Amino acid sequence: MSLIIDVGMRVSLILGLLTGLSVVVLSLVWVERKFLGRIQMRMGPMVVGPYGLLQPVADAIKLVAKEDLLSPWVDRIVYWIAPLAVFIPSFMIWVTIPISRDIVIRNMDMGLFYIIAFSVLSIVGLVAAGWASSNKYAVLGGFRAAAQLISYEIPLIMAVLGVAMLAQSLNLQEIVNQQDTYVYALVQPLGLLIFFIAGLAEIGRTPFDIHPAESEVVGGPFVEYSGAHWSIFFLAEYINTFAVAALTVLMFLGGWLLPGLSGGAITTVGVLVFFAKTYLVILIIFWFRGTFPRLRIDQLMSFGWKMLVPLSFLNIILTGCYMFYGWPAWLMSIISVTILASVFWLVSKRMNNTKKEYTVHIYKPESLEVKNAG
Amino acid sequence: MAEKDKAEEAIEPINRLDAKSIALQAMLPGIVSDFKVTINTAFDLVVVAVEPEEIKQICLLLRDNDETAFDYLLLLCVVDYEDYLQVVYHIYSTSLKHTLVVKTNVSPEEPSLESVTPVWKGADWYEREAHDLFGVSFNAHPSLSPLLLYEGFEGFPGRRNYEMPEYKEW
Amino acid sequence: MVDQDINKKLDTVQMMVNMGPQHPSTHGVFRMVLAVDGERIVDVEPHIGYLHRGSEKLCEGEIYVQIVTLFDRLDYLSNLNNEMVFCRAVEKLMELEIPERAEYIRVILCELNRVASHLLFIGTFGLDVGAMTPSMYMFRDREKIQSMFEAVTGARMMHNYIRIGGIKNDVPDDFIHRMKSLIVELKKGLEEADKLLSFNEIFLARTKNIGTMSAKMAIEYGVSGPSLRASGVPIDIRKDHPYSIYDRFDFGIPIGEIGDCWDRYYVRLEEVRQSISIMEQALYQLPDGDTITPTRFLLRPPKGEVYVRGENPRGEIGVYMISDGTDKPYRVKVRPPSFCNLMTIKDLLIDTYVADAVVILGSLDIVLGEVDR
Amino acid sequence: MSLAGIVFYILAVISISMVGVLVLITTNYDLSLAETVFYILAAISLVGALGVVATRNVIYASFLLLTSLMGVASIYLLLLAEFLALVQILIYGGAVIIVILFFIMLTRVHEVKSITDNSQKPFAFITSLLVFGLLLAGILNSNIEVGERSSVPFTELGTSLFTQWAVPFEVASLVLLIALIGAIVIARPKEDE
Repeated sequence: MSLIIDVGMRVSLILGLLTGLSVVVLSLVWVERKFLGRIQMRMGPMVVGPYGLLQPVADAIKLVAKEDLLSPWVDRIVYWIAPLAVFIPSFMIWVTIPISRDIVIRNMDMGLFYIIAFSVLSIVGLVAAGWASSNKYAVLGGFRAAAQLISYEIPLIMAVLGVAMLAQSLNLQEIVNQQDTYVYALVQPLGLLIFFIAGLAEIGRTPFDIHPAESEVVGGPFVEYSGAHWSIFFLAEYINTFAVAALTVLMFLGGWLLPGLSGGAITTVGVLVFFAKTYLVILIIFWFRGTFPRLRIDQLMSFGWKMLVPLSFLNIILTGCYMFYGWPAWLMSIISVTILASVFWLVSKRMNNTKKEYTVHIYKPESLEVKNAG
Repeated sequence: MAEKDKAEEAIEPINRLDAKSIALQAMLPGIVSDFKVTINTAFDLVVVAVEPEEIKQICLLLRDNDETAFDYLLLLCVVDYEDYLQVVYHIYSTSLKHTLVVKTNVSPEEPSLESVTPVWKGADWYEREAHDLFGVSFNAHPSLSPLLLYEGFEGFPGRRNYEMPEYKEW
Repeated sequence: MVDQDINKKLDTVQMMVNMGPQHPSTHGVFRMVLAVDGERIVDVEPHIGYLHRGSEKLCEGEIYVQIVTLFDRLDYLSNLNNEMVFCRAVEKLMELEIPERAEYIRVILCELNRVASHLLFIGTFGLDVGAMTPSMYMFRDREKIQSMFEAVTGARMMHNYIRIGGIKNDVPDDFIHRMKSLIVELKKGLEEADKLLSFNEIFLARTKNIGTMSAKMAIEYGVSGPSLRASGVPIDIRKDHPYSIYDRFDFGIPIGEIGDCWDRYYVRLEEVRQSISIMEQALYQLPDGDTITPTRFLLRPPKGEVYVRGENPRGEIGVYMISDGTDKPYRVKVRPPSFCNLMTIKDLLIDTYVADAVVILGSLDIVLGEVDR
Repeated sequence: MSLAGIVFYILAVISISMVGVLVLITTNYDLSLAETVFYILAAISLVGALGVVATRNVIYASFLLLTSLMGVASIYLLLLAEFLALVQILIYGGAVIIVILFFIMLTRVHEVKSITDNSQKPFAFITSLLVFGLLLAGILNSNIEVGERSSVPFTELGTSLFTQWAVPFEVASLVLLIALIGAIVIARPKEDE
């Protein structure tokens, strides 16, 4: 009897998490559309509800109620499983992400490792979706997704490793508690940058939205999906975005901690602090989307392998030295910032065989000058 | 018949040449002396009428000669004069900035002509278009597959005697 | 035997990708069949003709006044330039004198049309590269131009405003005032686009040295307009063979050095600046007077043939018109700039990436209505 | 209202709950339940493994392989070997399967006729039987003690890996490095090409 109650409790926990994440995704959709609208000097959604607040709900209802279009050549089984294979991992990592002190479904000692292991799984779903759609664009998109996600997994793990070394733990609770005196963003700006860039590439958002690139492969793996199937992909994408932002906050920006906040208030007010920080990071992601063009796949790969991977190794070595020799924290941050600056300088120099100079000139024939003079 | 008379009169020369064209008109006979050509004018442009067999050699000559240097094909077009099809080449020199019209007549039954794609690559699609709409076949063209019309289209809709099919309104 | 078979067949597969006619980045109903090896393009087969309406043939059945509307519909982004080149062809054949004021208004509106077309190019090029904001900015500015057109011609597109012998009607009273404030806004909007896109590192990486067209290749293919000038060939009909009153204005020709996508983009951006300068000068010089030389409704130009060239936003448009003395032309043939520019796509695309294909096609700035006619 | 959409949503929720419960259930549970779960997982892994060899579609085979590997990972999880389970998911579930899929999709494998019959068939049969017998004998002869499941702390694992097993660890990484370099050497284009 107790078994049934227990399983029931856990199922309801999972369902609660699902509901909560759905609400978050709806809010994210609204925030993104409004924010992009503001960037682009327009209003964004305004019709459904006050300030278009109910627009995402209307969209969700539309998506579910939509007819499911199915091309006759698709491989039915793989086609149906693929969205789930993308969605379940992205959902499952939330089991261990805390939103405040002790507010977490299950506090795992290997939380970070768990998150990384599960997030890799969604690649299989993308490749499967691309293959099952029996569409050339989808196949191209699937390849792109696989290549991109596998490459960026390495710097991502390495950046996480730096934090784990600092905190001497893979437990997210523990990592946040360790940032009591100073947040890790100050100690490891390099790690923060690597994690953020690799995270953006992992979730495939601008400037790394190469696998669903609308103007090239018309939505990539999702090109044949519609209605409910597509909305599952959509949910997964936004949950992943939220997860990357949340992880950035937890690992580098002090999670729910705020100077001056202490005692029992941490747990309750911490939730607000956490969400505020996370949404700020998400706004940065949306801001990128509003301003950046898209990279090309080979540029993305060379950036990943030639820049981020060596940098992340360097970061780990630095962290190791810092831990071993017991350097003061400020020295570490200075070194980190120096490396960052020199890398920026190097990159801009390297990029500038695509010179930042005007190759366009104004040509004025001589005869005209004479004519105007006379 | 009445229409045909009109058409033939249509190429009656009107002379509004500018300085560059006058110079070109004076220079041309010396350059194309090896070929059977008639030099004429049409409004403000010099017109060279040539034999269809010689079109490619003349075009090559006009392109490679330093005094003419016609390296730019403006327009290749076919005009249907019922009795004959006239292929018109408007060519231009990007360095000397003068324009010339080259014309040649082919028979409407089996119009066939040497392709000028080796001379100007830009003739490619123009020739395919002419093949589509007027049925002029260009020898030695890389591929004369239909460009504007669909595969298996019957007839040559550019010609004046093409009967338009009856379309039903829907 | 078996081993051989396996060795032979385990190479990577070449995949045929059919891009278009329904694809967001082919700028209309254009279709390319790409043979790709992974992401690299091995072969291209372009297909056009999905929008073929036989405009040239239609012209043979219409009277001269009606043909202006057909020319409107060739290139739906530069209607006024199209109208102008046809009207000039008829006027040249009839040797018609155009009133000063009409010429000035024509030039102002044509340049405004060029600006609108180039703004649209910048926006959609941004979309091709993956940036969505420039298109919004550019559409905002283009919208102002469209409402200006509406005020002057009565229509946002397909104006039928430039008539044989002049223009349909005089401009509204506050035209100069409105134009001046519009020009100020356009300048501001253009600087925004320049700041947002031109020197973005990613944008540079995506467009620099991509789709390089040498001057020799451009001339061989008969490429014209900004795409030709980006390759470093300073040919502009407005300058080399000035028509209308273009010889009265002081403006430069932007030319590129390399002929890559970035040059083609920036030449257009620079051309907007030059067009704005032409408009400013024309507004300053705008005389009073008649706007149209009255002609008969059923025009009968003398027998003869005429070839007229004009500088469209997309390149050099030419009209070859043969008149047989009746009220309908015997033959009208258009030299479509996009048609020639698009011809180069095969040479440009081979050995690039799929992502580049979209950028290169976008940088050529084609309008399929004009390619297919 | 589209029925398929709603059905799909319900399906999604159910499967998520299943996986979620599986992850949550592994802590602090008595063996009786764990045993039931174990049999289910073992069945999944076995069916997946059988499917890999049974199916003719290579893509299906790779997905079934993934199922089987995930089943094994879940069993690890059940045995409180969290680290092993996660490594299994990360390496096999992510990297290996993706590489296999890449291979299959990029090459013309599906166009080559699968060779089901050749002269080595009897040998293969005998060898597989031998291996099976060996494994069976090993299992039957071994005296596995069913003790309390206990999770090894993560730090302890790390310490033992870098002290007690340092040499094997380094050898393994060396082998991997050699494989990596070898792959690059094979894959890079030849000079004369």
